[in-house]
Amino acid sequence: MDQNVIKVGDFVIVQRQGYTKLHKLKAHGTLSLGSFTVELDNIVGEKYGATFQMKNFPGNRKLFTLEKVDEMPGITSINIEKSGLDNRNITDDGQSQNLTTEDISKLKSEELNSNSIVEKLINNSKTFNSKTEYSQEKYIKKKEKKYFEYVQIRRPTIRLLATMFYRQDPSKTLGIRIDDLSQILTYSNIQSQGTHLLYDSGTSGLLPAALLHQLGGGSPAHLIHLHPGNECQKSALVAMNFPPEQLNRCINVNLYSVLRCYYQQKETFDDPPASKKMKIEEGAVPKKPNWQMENERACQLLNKGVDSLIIASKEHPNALVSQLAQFLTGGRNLIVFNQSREPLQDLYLHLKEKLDFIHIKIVTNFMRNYQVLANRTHPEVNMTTGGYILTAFKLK
Amino acid sequence: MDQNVIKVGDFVIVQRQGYTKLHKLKAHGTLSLGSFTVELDNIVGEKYGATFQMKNFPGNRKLFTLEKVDEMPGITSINIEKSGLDNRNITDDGQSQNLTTEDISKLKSEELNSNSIVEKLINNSKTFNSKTEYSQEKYIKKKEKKYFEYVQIRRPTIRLLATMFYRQDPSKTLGIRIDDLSQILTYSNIQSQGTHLLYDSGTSGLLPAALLHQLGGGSPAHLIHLHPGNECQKSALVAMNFPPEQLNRCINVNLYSVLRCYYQQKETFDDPPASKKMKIEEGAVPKKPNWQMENERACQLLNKGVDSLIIASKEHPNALVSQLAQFLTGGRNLIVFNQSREPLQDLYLHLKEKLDFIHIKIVTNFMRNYQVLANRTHPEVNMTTGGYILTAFKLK
Amino acid sequence: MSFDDYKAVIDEGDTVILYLTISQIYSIRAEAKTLSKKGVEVENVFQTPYGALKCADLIGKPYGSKITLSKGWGYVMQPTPELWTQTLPHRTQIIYTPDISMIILQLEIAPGSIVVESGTGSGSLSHALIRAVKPTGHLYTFDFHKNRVELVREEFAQHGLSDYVTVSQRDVCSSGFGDELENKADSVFLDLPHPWQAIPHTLNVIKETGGRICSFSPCIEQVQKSCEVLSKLGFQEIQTMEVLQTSYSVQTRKLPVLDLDFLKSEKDGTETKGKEREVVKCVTAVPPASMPGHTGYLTFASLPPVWARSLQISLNQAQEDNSPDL
Amino acid sequence: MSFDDYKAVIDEGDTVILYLTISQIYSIRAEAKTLSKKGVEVENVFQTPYGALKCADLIGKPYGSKITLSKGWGYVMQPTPELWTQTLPHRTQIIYTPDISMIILQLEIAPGSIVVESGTGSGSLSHALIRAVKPTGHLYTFDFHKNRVELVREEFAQHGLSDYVTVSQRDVCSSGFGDELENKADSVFLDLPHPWQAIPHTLNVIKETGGRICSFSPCIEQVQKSCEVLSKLGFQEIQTMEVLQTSYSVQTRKLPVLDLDFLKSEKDGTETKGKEREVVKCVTAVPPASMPGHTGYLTFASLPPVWARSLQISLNQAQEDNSPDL
Repeated sequence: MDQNVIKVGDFVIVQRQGYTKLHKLKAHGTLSLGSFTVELDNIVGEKYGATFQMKNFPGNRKLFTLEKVDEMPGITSINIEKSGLDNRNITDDGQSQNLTTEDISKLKSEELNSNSIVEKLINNSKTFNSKTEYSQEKYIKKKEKKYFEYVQIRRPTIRLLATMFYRQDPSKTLGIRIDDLSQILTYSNIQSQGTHLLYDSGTSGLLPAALLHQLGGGSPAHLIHLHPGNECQKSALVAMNFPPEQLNRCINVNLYSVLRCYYQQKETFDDPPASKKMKIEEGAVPKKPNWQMENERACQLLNKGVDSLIIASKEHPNALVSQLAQFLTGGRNLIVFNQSREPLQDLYLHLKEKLDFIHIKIVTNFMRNYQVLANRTHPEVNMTTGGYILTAFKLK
Repeated sequence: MDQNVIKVGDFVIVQRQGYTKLHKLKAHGTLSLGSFTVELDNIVGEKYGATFQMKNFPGNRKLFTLEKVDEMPGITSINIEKSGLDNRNITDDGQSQNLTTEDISKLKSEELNSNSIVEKLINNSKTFNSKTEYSQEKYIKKKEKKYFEYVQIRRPTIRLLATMFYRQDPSKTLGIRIDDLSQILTYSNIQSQGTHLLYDSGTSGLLPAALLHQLGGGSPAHLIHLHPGNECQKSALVAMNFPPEQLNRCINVNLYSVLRCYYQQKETFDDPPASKKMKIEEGAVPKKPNWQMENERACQLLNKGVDSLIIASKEHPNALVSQLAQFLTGGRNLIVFNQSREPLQDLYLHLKEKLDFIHIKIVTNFMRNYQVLANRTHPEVNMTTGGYILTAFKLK
Repeated sequence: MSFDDYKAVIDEGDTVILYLTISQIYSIRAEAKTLSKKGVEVENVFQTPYGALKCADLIGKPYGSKITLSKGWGYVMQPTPELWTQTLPHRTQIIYTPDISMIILQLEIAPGSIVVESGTGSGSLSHALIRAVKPTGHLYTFDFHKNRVELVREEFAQHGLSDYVTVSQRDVCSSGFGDELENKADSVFLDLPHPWQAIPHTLNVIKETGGRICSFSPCIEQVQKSCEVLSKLGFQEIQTMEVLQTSYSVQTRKLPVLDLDFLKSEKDGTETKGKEREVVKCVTAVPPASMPGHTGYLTFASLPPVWARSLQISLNQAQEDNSPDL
Repeated sequence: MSFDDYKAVIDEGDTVILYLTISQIYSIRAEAKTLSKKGVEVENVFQTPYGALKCADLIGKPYGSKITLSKGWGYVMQPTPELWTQTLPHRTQIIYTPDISMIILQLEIAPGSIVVESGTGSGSLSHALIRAVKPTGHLYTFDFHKNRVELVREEFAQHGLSDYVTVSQRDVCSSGFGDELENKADSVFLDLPHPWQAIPHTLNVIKETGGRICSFSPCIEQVQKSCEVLSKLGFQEIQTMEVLQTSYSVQTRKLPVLDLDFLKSEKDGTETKGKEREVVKCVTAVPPASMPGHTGYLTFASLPPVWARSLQISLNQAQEDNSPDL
């Protein structure tokens, strides 16, 4: 089946101007997009990357439907006729717009055209003409965004998910920004081989998804994904639409549970691969619960040693590193992310004392986007802050 | 006397390309500038801003003299004929230059012309042609700098001193970079009025000089400059060639000494101005030592309250602020600089607990210079790090 | 009248800064009456999130003291150029304190300096320039817009700064800075859409003994054109820079410390999350979620004294000829 | 042969990273013999500041183990693209790990990806690209310079990576990327003096289902021209960014604590510095005195699938028409 075709059951990213939303496509499902409720039926069977126009649903003012567009009408710009001098007399008392919510809703339902709606809003605003030119431009941009009528359907990627999660709320990914994520991946030396160990106490599945993406499809590599709760966070893991073979090589286990399993059954993990052993046992004893099977699978791999240890935790990293570093093969890298520098400073001093790690560094990034337009090129006026990454090399 | 004329006794800045050096001009003095010893007699009586060429002193190969230039000869660029592929085979064993130190010294003494010397160096280099183009350009720049034959004489300013000190060694100014300095000045709200209190444990006089500069000449304002040692650092203070009236309004006193004086003689400072009182006493008792006079002068002012408190210390700031904040008038600002963030975090929490300061902030800066050239505009490839400034507003 | 010298007590007519929290700072006037939007004289009451404040009540209060509001309290501060920058009515994009600080230091401004500014905009920089030059220096500030000029002139009067500043309406790009300022200025500041059109005129206003210039531009193309003109006209020490300030608040965070060692010995499979309640305190400086990523590029340059200008032009040209192509 | 898969022990012919201190890291080859500058086979000895190392002695040593030198010791590491970037022979300005990391994530490269790179330069980025695409993907890398192509091809062979990469000599600006690559690539990376000349050719190599492109340029003028071309050709999500990494070392500093309270009571004027010996320990992260202020601008863009390209071109043009003049 053509993977470029949008299917029911896919996770899709709906993009409207700079705004993106992750959505699992159901048959006859709707999606709320800003102030709109949108029916998605028409996108099924179309191709990823296509653009759709929101159109009012006949007979239902509240509902919008999507129609595929193949060309754009000419867009005309809105002229500002008069501007005010300063913002001294502008008080936003909510009374400045003559159009009622009902009027606006009617406008939207007649024909959703951001340009014409914004023009009507301006014409009915008591304060627009006394705003400064600067505020007027801001107002137009904001309103155009609100009533923008085109959406695009995209297939989720790590890049899009990382960007979207961070924009929505950096705490969704423990503060991991896209540059942080990119460097965690390179410093861990992850590739389509080996076993990789991750402790993640809440990146919405972004970190395991990104690592699994680097392991690739059909490879012999594994990711052991330790989490602190009953269930791991997996939004990004499922959003990536990984094939089952690949998804299955990400072993999600509870930190306590797997460590207990490891310490209690240590001697058994040197035996032949678990799969064989399990099969023999299957007939004799009642089938083990799934979590226990996963724990044992993880322990088999841990016992052989892992090729990277990656930690992104809410908890203080020292105890975690002390416990998990035993599984890291000598000659491989430890990567610890934190939104604050101080816990990593503690870890730095801890590792220096213990002497079994070298090449210890803490890094952070300054990242800035640019507006590049003829005669108007400058860095974007807003900037975010990233986190800190400690990297260290384990000795044999 | 025209203050644009260079005089014996002036502090001058000698600039050669990007390099600057502070020098006190003596009659018949010399200055070492890179590998050159330069006689400065010829600059006396010329004007600041003039450019001079280094010329060999007849009869003394080691000595150079300065000749005023009014026009520049055409400068030709050096052509690179052949470049190597990588730096793999380049080992700097000190054997790559066929010219001996003696040869080069002779070249310099014949006619100091950076272009012609660099060309000769290249022609006699065994490795130049196998360097990469990138390394060759670096080599030429470095050598041109070394043999550059023009210097300019500048009058010291706060800007030039701050830049020069930081470039020579940031620890000379406790790590205060030019942006830090500029913000210390604005946040302290310093101007040609009031009394200002500074504790400085080693900025080479830069901070008191910058503050005194903002107080201006002929103003009623005072600066009390507390220092921890027997003598205060005053390189920048003297370099600024302040008129005596202005320099005299900077009262340099030892921290311990002035505090002891304050506590012991507290009751006397509410009396009429010290100057009057002193005059009366002069006849009766032996004249007090100068440091004691300065202490009393400072205490008189401290007793009335100061309009800003500025601290740039090697010591932990908490004890200093606890002690000195008593002199800061309510409604005025506290400014504390430190190269590290952590001591200021301690102070932040300390001030929050005590409740007599509000509007507490810690700031730091990202500062970057740009190369702006046709088709080659980009930020400079090297960047420094600045320090941290805590600001707080004292309540009544 | 509260911008000149340090004051102890609020007088009638003073502009006063009302501090509620670090992000709620307002400028108000200590006057009993004010004009309503319709031009009628009404009682001057300032509405805060913590209740109304009768501005007349401020008169006589010491600066730095606490003010009780019906639902909370605030503090009154004497305005400084920095506080004014935070609270002034925006008529344009304004210049903020980190850039202002650098401009004043780089332009080497001190009491007695004669400074020329264009455009005046909302007067954010002007207040800091006046503080630096007064009482013996002077600021000459120009704006293209008549109304801005009038508003800012009125503000300077209200702030007690009129003696130190002259505000004029003028398009300096086409008309220059006027004959009265010929060879008068120690330094010139430009915040204009096309600074390269004004730069040639600055040659006439800067003192014969030389001076400094600064151009503030948001876009790199403006910088490129300005630097080219500066170099051709013989300015030296041409330097473009950017200053971005981050402001931190300090917090004590509690990080859980996981106890995992017990798993080695304990045999029964009780609650997995039972043992993680130990915490470690961690003092950290927290940056804002979003911070300024750009204000503008600052380009500085020196105009040499007249006796060194021609030499500088030839030097600049030689350097340009010498620079290799990309 | 040590760049593919994780290894336990050093084999003959492996490239090995020798770690002495955080700033003294070298790449050497575990071979008994090497060729001298004159082409004669000699014993392969590496000189370190802590004594000489016979490279043959490394064979059979486990990676991550300690190596004794005559005047100290070092550690041997299996090379990663990051370590190689730190130690490779520079033939050009190279791309460093922070930019490399962003390039790989933004270009959405994973095992199986077909990636096109031009120019190869010193091969710093190439090694990271190969790690990301192998074993099922492939890197096609182009350089204008014949000798660079030969050297980097030899390096890939020595590193055991030849199966995953094809190196070709080609001026992609004038000749494009060749017919064999038509509609083959998932992503394209450009590090060229005139990237805007190569961008039109990338339309031919990117898959019909769309792909990503990155251009790395040190100068803003290169970015301006590239973005203009990208927009005209219908690329979307055009984004230019900069990543600067700071690397900290952690230190415990001792700050003196001044005792000044005793001055209130003590009456005699003994030594002023007597009481200041108390210290407080302060753990702090120290940045380097000087750090990278610029490497290059990264410009990324998406080429939409063929079925959406024409729409995108009309959209970009409309946006341009719509943007107000400065």
